[in-house]
Amino acid sequence: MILLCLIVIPLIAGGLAWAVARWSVAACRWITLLAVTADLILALVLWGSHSPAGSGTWLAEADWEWIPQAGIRFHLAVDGLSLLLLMLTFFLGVLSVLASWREITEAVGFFHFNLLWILAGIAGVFLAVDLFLFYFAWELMLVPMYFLIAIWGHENRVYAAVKFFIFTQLSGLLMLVAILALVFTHHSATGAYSFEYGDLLGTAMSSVAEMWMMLGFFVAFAVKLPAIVLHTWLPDAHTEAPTAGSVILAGLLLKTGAYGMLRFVLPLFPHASATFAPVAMILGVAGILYGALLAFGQTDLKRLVAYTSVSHLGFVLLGIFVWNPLALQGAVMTMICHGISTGALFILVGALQDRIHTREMDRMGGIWSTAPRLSGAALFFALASLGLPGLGDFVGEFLVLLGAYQQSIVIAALAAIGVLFATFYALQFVQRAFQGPNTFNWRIPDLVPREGLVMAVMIIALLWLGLYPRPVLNTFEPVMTRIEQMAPGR
Amino acid sequence: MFPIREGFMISGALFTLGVIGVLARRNLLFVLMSIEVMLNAAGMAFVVAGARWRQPDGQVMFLFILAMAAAEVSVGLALVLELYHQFKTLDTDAISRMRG
Amino acid sequence: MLALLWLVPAIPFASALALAVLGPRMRARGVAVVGTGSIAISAAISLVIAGTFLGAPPASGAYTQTLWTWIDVGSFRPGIAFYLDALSLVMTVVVTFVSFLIHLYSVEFMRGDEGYSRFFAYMNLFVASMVTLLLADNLLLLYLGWEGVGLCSYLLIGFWYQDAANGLAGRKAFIVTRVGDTAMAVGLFVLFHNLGTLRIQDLMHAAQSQWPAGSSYAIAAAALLLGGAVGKSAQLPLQTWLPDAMAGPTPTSALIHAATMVTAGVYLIARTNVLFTLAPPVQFAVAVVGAATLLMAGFSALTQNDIKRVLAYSTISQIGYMFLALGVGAWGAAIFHFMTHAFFKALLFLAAGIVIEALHHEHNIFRMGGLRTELPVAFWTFLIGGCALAGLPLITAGYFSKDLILWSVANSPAGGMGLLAAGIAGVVLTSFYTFRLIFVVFFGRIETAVSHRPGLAMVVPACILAFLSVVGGFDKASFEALLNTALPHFREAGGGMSEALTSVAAGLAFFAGLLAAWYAYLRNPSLSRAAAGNPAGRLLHRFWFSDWGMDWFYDRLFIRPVVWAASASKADIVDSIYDGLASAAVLCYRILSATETGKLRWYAAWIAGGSVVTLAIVMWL
Amino acid sequence: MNVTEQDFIALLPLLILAATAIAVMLGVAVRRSHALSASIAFAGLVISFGSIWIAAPELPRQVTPLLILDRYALFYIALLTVSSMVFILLAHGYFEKSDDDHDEMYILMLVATLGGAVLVSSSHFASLFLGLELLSVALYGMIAYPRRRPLPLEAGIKYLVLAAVSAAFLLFGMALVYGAFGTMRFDEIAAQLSRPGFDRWLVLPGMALIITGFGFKLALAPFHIWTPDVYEGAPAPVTAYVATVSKGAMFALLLRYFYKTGGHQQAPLFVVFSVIAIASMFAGNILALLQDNVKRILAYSSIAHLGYLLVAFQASGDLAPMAVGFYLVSYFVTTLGAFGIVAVLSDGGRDADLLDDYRGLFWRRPVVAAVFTAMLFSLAGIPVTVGFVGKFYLVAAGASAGLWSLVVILVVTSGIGLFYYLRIVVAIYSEASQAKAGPVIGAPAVAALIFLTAALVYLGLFPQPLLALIRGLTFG
Repeated sequence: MILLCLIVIPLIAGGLAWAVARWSVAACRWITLLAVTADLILALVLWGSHSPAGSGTWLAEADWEWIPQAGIRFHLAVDGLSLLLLMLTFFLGVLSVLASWREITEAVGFFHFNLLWILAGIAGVFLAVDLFLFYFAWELMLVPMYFLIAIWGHENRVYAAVKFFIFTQLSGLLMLVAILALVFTHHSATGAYSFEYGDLLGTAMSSVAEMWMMLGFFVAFAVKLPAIVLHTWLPDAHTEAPTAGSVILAGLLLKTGAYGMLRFVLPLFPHASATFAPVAMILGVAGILYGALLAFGQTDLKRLVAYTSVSHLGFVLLGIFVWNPLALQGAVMTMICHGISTGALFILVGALQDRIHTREMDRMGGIWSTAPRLSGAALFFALASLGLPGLGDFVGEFLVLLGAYQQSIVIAALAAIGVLFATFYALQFVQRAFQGPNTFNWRIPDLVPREGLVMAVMIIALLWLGLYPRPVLNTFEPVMTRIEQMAPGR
Repeated sequence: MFPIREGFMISGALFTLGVIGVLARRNLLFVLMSIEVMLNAAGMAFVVAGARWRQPDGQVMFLFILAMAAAEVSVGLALVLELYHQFKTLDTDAISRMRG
Repeated sequence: MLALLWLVPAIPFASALALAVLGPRMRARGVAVVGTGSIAISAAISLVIAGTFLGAPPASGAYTQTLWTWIDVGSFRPGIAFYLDALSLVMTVVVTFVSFLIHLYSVEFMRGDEGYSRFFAYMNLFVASMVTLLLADNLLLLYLGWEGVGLCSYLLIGFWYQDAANGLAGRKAFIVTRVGDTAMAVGLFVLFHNLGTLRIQDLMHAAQSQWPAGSSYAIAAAALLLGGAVGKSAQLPLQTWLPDAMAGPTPTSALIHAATMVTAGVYLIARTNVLFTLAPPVQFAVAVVGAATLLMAGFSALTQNDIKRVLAYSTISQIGYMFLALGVGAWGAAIFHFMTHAFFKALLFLAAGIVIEALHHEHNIFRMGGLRTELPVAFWTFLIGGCALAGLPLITAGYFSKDLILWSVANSPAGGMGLLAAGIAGVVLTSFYTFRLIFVVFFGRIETAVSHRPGLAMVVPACILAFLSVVGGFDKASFEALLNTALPHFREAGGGMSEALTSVAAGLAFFAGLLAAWYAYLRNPSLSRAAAGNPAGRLLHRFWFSDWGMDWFYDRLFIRPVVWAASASKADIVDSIYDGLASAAVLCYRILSATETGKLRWYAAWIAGGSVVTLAIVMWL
Repeated sequence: MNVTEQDFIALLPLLILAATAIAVMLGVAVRRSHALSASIAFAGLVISFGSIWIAAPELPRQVTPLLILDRYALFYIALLTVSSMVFILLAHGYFEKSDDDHDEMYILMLVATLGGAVLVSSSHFASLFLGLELLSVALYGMIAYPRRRPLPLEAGIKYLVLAAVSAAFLLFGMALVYGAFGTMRFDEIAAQLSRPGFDRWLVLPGMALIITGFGFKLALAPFHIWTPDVYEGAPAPVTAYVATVSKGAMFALLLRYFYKTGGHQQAPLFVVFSVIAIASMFAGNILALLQDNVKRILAYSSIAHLGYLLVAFQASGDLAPMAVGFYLVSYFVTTLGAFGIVAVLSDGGRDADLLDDYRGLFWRRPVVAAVFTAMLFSLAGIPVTVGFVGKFYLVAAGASAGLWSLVVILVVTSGIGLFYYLRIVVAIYSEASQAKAGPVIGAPAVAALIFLTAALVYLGLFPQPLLALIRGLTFG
C-alpha cells in the first residue's frame, strides 16, 4: 500500500499545486515541498523497516489486475536497488524544490505540477515490475520533463526539449518492440501471455533473438544513461533546463537508464549480455575519456557539468558490465553519489546564473571574493566530482576500477586515466569561475540561508557516504548477489 | 465460348482513353466527360463478364453504375457553375491555390 | 594512553571543519587560538603517546586501533584503522611538532590577511590528512591521506587566488601529483588483485610468502608505488611542480613543501620496504632516481635568484638523498635524514620568511644584501640552518644524517662507486649554493632597507628549530635502534669504506663548496657576472634556471595536445551525426512536398501512376 | 430469397438512419431552423445507436446476398453513429458562426453515414459499390458546402474528380474479378480463391485495381496526394468526418473483404500491401515535418496512421482484428478531437489552421490547449492516452506475426512523427504573441470535447472493457 502512496501522493499534489497557484504562489510551493517530503519520509520508513537480509526477492509488493487479457498487471515492488534510488529521487526532489524557490516566477503552478509528475513517473519506473507498467512509467516521466525544459528553459530551450523528447521516445519505442518480442517468445514457450518480470526471467530463446532483444533494451537505457554515442541530447537538455529540471535530469533521469540495465538487461538476457559485455565496457571507458575531454574544453558552465555526467555515467556503465560484486557495488555507489554531487553543482550553477545572468566562464572570475560561501561549496562539489577520497564519488569509482581490474587490466588503466582527466575539468571549473582576479568586478549576494541549508545537507550526505558507505552497500547487497549469480559461467 | 478476353481488351482500351482524357484535358467539363467514359468502360466490362457467366448480375451492376454516374455528374455540374461564378474560368489548373 | 591515537588526526580535522564553517565570523585572535591550539594538543598527545610507546613498547612492536569498517564488499574490507609502530611514531611526532611551530609562526606572519581563517582551516586539514597518511593501517586509508595532502597543497599554493598565476601553480601541483597518484592507484589494484588484501602488514607477509624475489608482480607493484612516491615527493620525472609551489605563503612552503608532504613518498617506500626488497631492479631504480635528482636539483639551485626557489630546489635535492638511502636499503638512514631535514629546512624557510617580511615581500636575493647587521636573528638562524643543510662536520645534525647515508651507499651491496661519487658531488653543490645564498643575502651592501622587525611569534619557532638542527643529530645510535624495531636492518657488504673515511670525504666536500662560494661571491663578485656573460655560460645558466628545460618539454609533450584536443572537440563531433540525420529528413521533406503542386491533373496522374505500379508489382512478382 | 421479419430487425440501424435523413428533409421543408434539423439528426442517430442493441440478438444474419450483419458490422456501425453524433455537436457550433443556411449539411451527413454503414456490412460487390458511392457523393456536397468561400470549392472539385476516377478503377477491378469467378459474393470468391486453379491473369490485375480504389479512399501512399488539399479546403468538422467515418468504414470493409477472401495472403498482394504501408508511413511523416498549416499536418499524420494500421492488417494473426479495431477507435477519438479543436477555434470567415493561430494558446485558453495537447500526444502515442495503447497493440500484432522490418519502420517513422506533433505543442506553449481572445465555444462543442477527452484518458488507462468487447468480433 505504501508503494502506491509513493506514486499517488505526487500525482494528487501536482494537481492541487496547479489549482492553488492561482491564489497564492507560496501555498503552491509549500504543497509541493510537503508532498515530496512526505514521500521521502515514506521511503525512509520503508528503508528502516526492512531487515537487510531480506526474505524473498521483494521487500514490499502491491499487485492489482490491469489488463488481464494480455497478462498485464499493475504490479509494484521494491527491493534494495529500487529502494536506494527511490530515496535518492525524493531526496533530490526536496532539494530541487527548495533550490528553485525564488527562481520560477511565471506559471508557478504548472511548473510544480510538472515537477511532481516527473517524480511520480520516476518513482513508477523504479517500482514497476510489470514490463508494460515499466514502459508506461518510462514514457510518462518524459512528458512533464519536456514541458519543464520547453517552457521554463533558457535561450535555446525548444531545440533542446524536442531533441531530448525524440531521443528518449524513439529509443523507448525500440524497447517496446523488444518487450513484445520477449513476451511473444515467452508465450510461444509457455502458452500464456505475461508481462510479469518474474515470469519472463527464465524464458528460453535462441541466442540471436536474445541478442536482438537485449540490444533493444540496451539502446533505450544507453540513451537515458548517456553512453558515448547516444549522449548528444544531454548537454543541450541540461544547459537549457531550469535549475530544478537540471537537478532532476542529472540526478535521476540518468539513473533510470542504469537502473534499467541492472534490473532488465542483465537478468533477462544473461548470455547476450555476457557476449556484449566487452563492447559495453569499451563504450563505458570511451564515455569516461570523451566526456572528460569535452568537459575540459567547454566554456559554458552548465555544459561543462553536463559532460562530467557523461564521464561519471561511463563509470556506471563500465561497472555494470564488469558484472562482479566489487564493480556492481561501485556502480550503484557512483550512481547515488553522482546524483548528489552533480545535483549540487547544478544548483550552484543555477544560483550563480540567477545572480550574474550568464553561464559563460570567460565572463566570470574572482567570484570567491564576493561570494565565498557559494564558491566554497562549488569547490567542495568540484572536488567530489573529481573523486577526492573521503567523499562518496571516490568510493564508487574506486570499487568500479578495482572490479574492472579483475576483468581486464587495460580497461582499468584507461578508466584510471579517466579519473586523472576528471581533475582537469574540475580544477578548470573552479579556476576560471571562482579564482583569479575579479575582472568584471562582480558584486553579488552570497548564498541565502535556504540555499545554504541545501548545500549543507548535500555536503553532509557526501561526507557520510564517503566515510561510512556501509548502510548503502548492505541495502544493495542481496540484490547484487542475485544479479551477480545470473552471470553465465559463474 | 464467349470472347471474354477481347471484351475486356476493348473495355480496357476504352478505360485507358478515359484516363488519358482526364489527364490531358484542362477544362473541367471535359474532365467530367472523360470520367463518364471511364465509368462506362467499367460498366461494359461488367456486362462482358456477366455475359460470360450468363448471369444478369453484370447488367444490374451497369445500371447501378449509370445511376451513380448521373448523381455524380449532377453534383459535378453544380460545382462547375460555382467554379465559373467564382473564378470566371473552367481551367482546372486555376484552382490550385493550396499546395506544399 | 595509546587509545588516544585516533585524536591526533581527529582534532585537527574537527578544528579545520569548525574554522571553515565559523571562521569568517570569528575574530582573528579566536582563529589563531583554535588553529594553533588544535595542533598544539595534537602534538602534545603524540608526544604523550611516544612516551608511553617508548616506555612500555607493546609486544609486537606495534599498536593497531580500528575505528570502523570503511567498505566491505566480498573480500575487500578496508577499515578506518590506525597502525602505530616506531616508523609512524617518529614521523608523526616530527610532523606534529614542526607543524605546531609553523602554525605559531604563521599566527604573526599571516596577520592582517583577509583569508586568515581560511588559511588556518587549510593548514589544519593538511596536518589531519598527513597524520592520517602516516598512521594509516591499510593502503586505501593511506591513499585517502595521500590525496588529502595533495588537495591541501593545491588549496594553499593557490591561497592568494586574486593572482591567477598562484591558482595555475596550485593546479599544476595538484595535476602532476595526481599523475603519480593514478599510478599508485593502479599499484593498489595490482596488490589487491594478487594478494587479496590492502592491509599493509598482511600485504607484506603475503608478498613475502607468495612472491619470489624479482617476481613480475612485485616489480609491477613496486614500480607503480614508486610512480606515486615520485609524484608526491617531487622526484624525477615529476618534480616540475615544486618550484612553482613557492607561490604559496611561506609557512605553507615551510610546512608542506619542505618538512612534511614531500617526504610522504619516502614514508611510502619505507613502509612498503618488503615490496622493494622483493623487486631489486625497482629498488636500484629508486637509488638512481635519488642520485640523478639530487644532482639536477643541485645544479638548478645554483642559478636561481628567488630565495624560496633556491630552497625548493635544495628540498628536491635533499629528498634525492633520502631516495638514494632507500635505494640502497638504508631505511633507517633515510628516515633519520628526513627528521634532520625537516628541522633545518623548516628553519631555513621560516628565516627566509622573516627576511621577505622584513623587505616587504622582496624575493630576489640580488636585491637583498648586508642583512647581517640589520636582522641578526634571521642571520644567525639562517646560518645555522644553512650549515646543517650543507653539513658542517661534527656540529650540525645534517652532517650526521648525510654522512650516515653516504656511508650506507659506500657499504651497501647495491651501492656502486657512481652513486657515492654523486652523493659527494651533491654535498659540494649543496654547500656551494647554500653559502652563495648566505653571502649574497646577508653580506655586502644593503640594497633595500629593512622596514619591519619580526615579532616574538616568528623568532621563537626559528630559534627552537635552530636548536633542534644542531642537537637533532647527536643521539644517532639510539635513534637507529628505535627504527630497527620497525624497519629491517641495513645489510653491510664487507670491504666497504670505513665510517671515518666517508665522514672525512663529506667534510672536505663541505669546505670545498664553502670556499668556492666565498671566492665567487665575496672575494670578487664580478666573477659570477663574468661567468654568466660568455655565451656558453649564459646558455647553461638559462638551461639550469628552467629546471633543465623539463617544464618546456612537458608543456610541448602533454599540455599543448590535451588543450588543443579539448578545444578542437568543444562542439561535440558526435552531434554532427544527428544533425546530418535531421538535414536528410528535411531534404526528403523538400523533395516530397514538391509533389504537392495543387494541380488536379497532377493528382489524377499520381493515381493512375500508382495503379500502374501496383499492376506491375502484381503481374511480375 | 424473400426478406423476413428478422431481416428487418437486423437492418434496423440502417433503416433508422435513412428514416432520419428523410425526417430532416421534411423538417427543413416545414421550417428552416439550424437547431431543429441538428436535433432531429442527433435524435435519429441516438435511436439508431439504440437499435443496435435490439438488432444484436439476431446476429449473425445474411440479409440478401448483399449485406451481412454480424457483431463485426454492428460494432463499426455503432462507431460510425457515435462519431456522427460528435460531428453534429461540432458542426452546429461551427456553422452557427457563419451566416448562410446550413440545414442541408445534416441531411448529407446522414446519407454519408448510411453509406458507411452499408459499406461496413457489405458482403457483395454491389453493396460495396452502393455504400461507397452513397458515402462519396454525400461527401462531395459536404466538402464544398460553404459555397461562398473559394477553398472548399477547390477541395470539392478535386475530391469529386479524383473520387470518381478511383471509383472507376475500383469498378473495373471488380469487373475483372467478377469475370474470373462469375460471382460477386465475398464468400464464394473466397472459396474459389482458396482452390489454386483460378485464372491469375484476370484475378490479380482485378485485385490490384480494387486496391487502387481502396487506396484512394484510405489515402494510402501512392494515392494520398489529394489528402492535404481536401482536408485543408473542407470546413473543419467535415474534414474530421472525412478523416474518420469515410476512412474507418473503408478500412473495416478492406479488412472484411481481404480477411474473408484471404486475398492479401497471395504473395504479390502481400508485397503490394507492404510497399503501400511503408510508403504511407514515410510519406505521411516526412511530408508533415516543416508544415505550417495545422490542418495539413493533421492530414499527413492521418496518412501515416493509416500506414501504421496496415502493419496490423498485414499481421493477419488472431491479434490483428483486435489491434485494428482498437486502433480505429483510438484513431477516431483522437482525430475527431484534434479537428474538433480546429473547428472550435475557427471563426466564421477562416478556419484556424495556421500555426500562428495556436501560438501561446495555453496562456489564453488553458483548457482548450490542454485538450489539444492530449490529442496530439495521443497521435504521437504517449502513455495515459488511448493512442499509446493503440500503438502498443499495433506493435504487438506486428511482433506476433514476426513482421520485424515493418515494425522497425513503424518505430522509426513514428519517431520522425514526434517532431511535428511537438512543433504544434511548442507553438501552443510559447509566449502569447497577440491577445486575440478567439471565438466563444458553444455548449454542444464543449460537450463533444469533454466526451472525447474523457474517452481518450479512460481508454488510455483502462482499455480492458473495450478490448473484451472487440475480442468477441468474429466474422459472421
